[in-house]
Amino acid sequence: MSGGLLVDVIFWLFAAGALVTGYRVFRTDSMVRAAFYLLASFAAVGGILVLLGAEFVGMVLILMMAGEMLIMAIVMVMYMMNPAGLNPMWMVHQHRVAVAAGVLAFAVLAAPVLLVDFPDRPNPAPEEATAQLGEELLGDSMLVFQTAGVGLLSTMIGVVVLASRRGRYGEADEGSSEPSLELQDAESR
Amino acid sequence: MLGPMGVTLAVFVGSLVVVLGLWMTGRDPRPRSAPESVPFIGGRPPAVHAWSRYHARYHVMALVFLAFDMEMVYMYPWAVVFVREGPIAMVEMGMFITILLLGILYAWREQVFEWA
Amino acid sequence: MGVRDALAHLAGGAVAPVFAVAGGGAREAVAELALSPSVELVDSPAAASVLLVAGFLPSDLHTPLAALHDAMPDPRCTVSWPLGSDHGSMPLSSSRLRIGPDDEPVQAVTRAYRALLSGVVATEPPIQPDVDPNPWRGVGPYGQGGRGMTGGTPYGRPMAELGPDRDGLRLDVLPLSIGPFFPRFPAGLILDVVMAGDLVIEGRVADSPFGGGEWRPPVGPFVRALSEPVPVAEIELARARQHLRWASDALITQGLPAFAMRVRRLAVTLTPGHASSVRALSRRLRLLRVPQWSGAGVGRIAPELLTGLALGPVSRAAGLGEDARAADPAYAELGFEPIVARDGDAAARWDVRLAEAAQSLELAARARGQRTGGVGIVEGPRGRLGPDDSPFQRLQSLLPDLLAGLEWGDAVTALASLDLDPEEAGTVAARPSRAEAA
Amino acid sequence: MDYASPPIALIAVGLAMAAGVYLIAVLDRSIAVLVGAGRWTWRGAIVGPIRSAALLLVQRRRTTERPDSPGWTLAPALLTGLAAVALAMVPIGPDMAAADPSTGFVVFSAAIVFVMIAVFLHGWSPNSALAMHGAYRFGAQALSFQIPFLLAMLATALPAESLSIVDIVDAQEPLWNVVRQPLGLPLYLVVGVAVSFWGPLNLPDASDLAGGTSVEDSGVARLLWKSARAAMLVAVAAMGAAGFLGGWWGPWLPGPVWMVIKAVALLTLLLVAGHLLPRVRIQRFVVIAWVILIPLALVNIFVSGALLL
Repeated sequence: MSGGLLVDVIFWLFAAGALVTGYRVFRTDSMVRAAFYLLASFAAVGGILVLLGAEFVGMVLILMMAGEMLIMAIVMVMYMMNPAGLNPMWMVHQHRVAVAAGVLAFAVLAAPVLLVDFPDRPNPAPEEATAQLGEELLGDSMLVFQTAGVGLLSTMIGVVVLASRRGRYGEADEGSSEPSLELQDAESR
Repeated sequence: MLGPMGVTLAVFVGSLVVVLGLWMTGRDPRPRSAPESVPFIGGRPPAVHAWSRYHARYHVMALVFLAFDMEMVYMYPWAVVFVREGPIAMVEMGMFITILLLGILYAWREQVFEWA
Repeated sequence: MGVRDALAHLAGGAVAPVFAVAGGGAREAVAELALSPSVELVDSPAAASVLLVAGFLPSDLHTPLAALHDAMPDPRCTVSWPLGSDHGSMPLSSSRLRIGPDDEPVQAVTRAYRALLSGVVATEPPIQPDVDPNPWRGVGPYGQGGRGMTGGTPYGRPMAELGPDRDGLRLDVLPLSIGPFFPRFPAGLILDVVMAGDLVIEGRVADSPFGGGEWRPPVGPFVRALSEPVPVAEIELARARQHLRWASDALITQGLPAFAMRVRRLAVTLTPGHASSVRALSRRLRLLRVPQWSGAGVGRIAPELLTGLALGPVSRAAGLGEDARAADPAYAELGFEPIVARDGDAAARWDVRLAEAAQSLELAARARGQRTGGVGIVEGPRGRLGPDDSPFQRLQSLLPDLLAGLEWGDAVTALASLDLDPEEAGTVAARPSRAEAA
Repeated sequence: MDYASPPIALIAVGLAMAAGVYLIAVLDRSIAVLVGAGRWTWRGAIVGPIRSAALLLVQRRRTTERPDSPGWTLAPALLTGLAAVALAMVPIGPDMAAADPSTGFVVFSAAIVFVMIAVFLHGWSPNSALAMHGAYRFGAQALSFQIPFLLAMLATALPAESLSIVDIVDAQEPLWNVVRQPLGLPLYLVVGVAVSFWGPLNLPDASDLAGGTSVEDSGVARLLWKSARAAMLVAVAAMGAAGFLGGWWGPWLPGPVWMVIKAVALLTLLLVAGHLLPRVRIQRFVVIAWVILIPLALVNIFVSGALLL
């Protein structure tokens, strides 16, 4: 991708956008906002992938993330105590340890990027990236492609078995009782 | 100078900014009183906030969608090289698609697509 | 500001967005307003500039009416259209824009709208006092009115509560009282539902506010037939017109406002000779899948629940041949046969009502002066009208188990297919006693 | 040079969207008058939309007790942006396209898939029960139509051997896709109506929810939401014309004129269907989309693929 300065500016905008929206995900009380901040963060990463020349992968990342983040928003609103953040939420456990771990992980990941001098041999941008991906799928990694299909099938069946209550053999939780939350019940049994 | 993707980004950001500018024209001096901002469900005030743990009746279908959506990632490159690769591409994608359609058939029989 | 005035002047000529409240006796007159190209009946007060208050409104609907008026954006004005009932005690009766008995309604509404936009009439301030319904500021750690995760009344309203559900998830249950002026229901119909997601867990229609006896609806041919013989031609024409009016409202509920206008125009200019065009209309609706797509299998009521309730088209759609006209010798001469369907769902009710409209027109065409028996029992368009109760009250008892388990769209379709009319409670309670029947 | 410079592209797409939205407003009112057996008046159909827009610009924007105001502001802007990106992908002539990246089809698909985020945000933000029902209903509708829509469009990429829209239209020079893949266009139109939630598949803003996600909108918010919806319908109709009706190919007339004629033809077809077909139940649509539309779209892909071998 030619363009020099403008490309750098856009890259830094995307990178800063990804970081800020990623940070906002954990600082906002509303679950829907958190999900859509995460979506903005993934879209920024998709933008960076497009800048790297992997147009297809970047756009497919953005495409896939839309559906998944909407489902995440719906499921988070369903299961979190404070769905819309009307009451301020404090969901942090041992946050000092967490902050230290976060900084440490960032340092470990960022160090090689800065210290190692990468060879400066930019190979030409692939003119038919998608076509090469297609040939790869149908050629050497055909096995990966088919096992991915079987993996997706098992995911679908597993999801239906776990999440759906009604089914061919009647209610899924027939004969099972919901575990009681109180501790003393457990000891008395 | 930035290529077609740059123009697409410019069009997206440009129209976003234009519409946000138009939205800002709707500013008004007078603050709204409490009765003027009651949500409308037919005239009576709502008893509770609408924001609640909304029971999306299609949550199992949504999860099946997550798995099935990955199939699109493989379909794009396949469609590009389909004519070049010839029948081998047809057979291979046929297997892949049949496997996934089995998942839909199973989900249909388990009434996943009806309201939970 | 020049731009704003120019826009206001330009907007003066636009189609007037009106949110119409069709009170007692005004339902047909208000619906016919929409036929004019310069008035548009909108779905929510947020889209309206003119609030049209027509007909009689019982006293306990005045507070929701004030809330409706305040929910409209500036510039807003209210036009009251008494249609014979005095609007004295109404909160909005102070507004100067009133449609008299001899004014042409469409002109009056568009004149009010144009005056509003040109600044001649000032936009009306909110009626209700500017006080928070539940005072909440300052409560809770950040003064947002709540305590803990989901406690208290954050920002003035409590949060919904958890509830068990048929698919094993304990999630929030939303109690909604879909108010007296929901655009898809007749004015005054209050639907109290408890919803989990968009599924109705419990639904109940509150008693009709028109039943207080403080109002007596205009006496139509059906109420007159309760006490005196009425020409069959007149009563059948009224029945056909009523069925077409219902079809027009139901089409708006199905998302076809333009087609509804065509049916409404036919209803306004209805003559006994239109039987064939009503049959053609019914065929075209069936061809466009109007009854089947939204009504097939929705709102099914079992025949055994309906026996003895004599709910007219609703009973006949479920397979019960009950029709008070069958016992009337005048109809026997004209070879009257009640039209019966089988499924008892919303689609069957569509077919029965449209078929009955066509049949009534044919009866009206064939009638040569026969008169109804006047025996105190009359087959109204919505079922047997008797001295003691109205179809609305008899139907109310069926609604809870009809609505339970329906998705919201199906619940609205089912209620629309039952043709509920809260004003009937006013008809029966205020039936003229024998002495003043003339 | 397969892209215009950003300012020209933005202006071109903006003008095309504005013209499309105005055309939809005029066509919709005219068809409503035709179907409703009313009297078509010059003032009503041609000048009416401009006057109604002026009213909405004068009207004050309403808010609710505790909305998510940034979300409420973002929703129409996001939907207009997505419609602009989708429209930018559609080539007017052989070398006249606002932007034609080599993966133009994937960019168009991403714009279409993001519509569910804009509509859910628009329904969730006012914190009003009817609007939220509309938002969740569109969640089910969007998750159901995404796969059939992408598969229905994917069949057009097979003969072109590329994901660039210009190549897709070029490949239709001998034979239009509507002839070569008969199942493609009807499938695309059914799901295109679902994508732009118009007419029979207008479930989020349905009349049984008293306007659904836009029940609390007034003033400039209502104007921007209605024009964003219309802009998305323009984009869907334009891409349908490019992908299935041979884009700029056509005898006698120059390319762009053919493109406009075909897009307006599809637009009129969608608008007439909007006024004749009743609303579909959401539960029926989910089942139909998964169990009938996806297999049909796959059959369409494999049959048209087999014919190419």
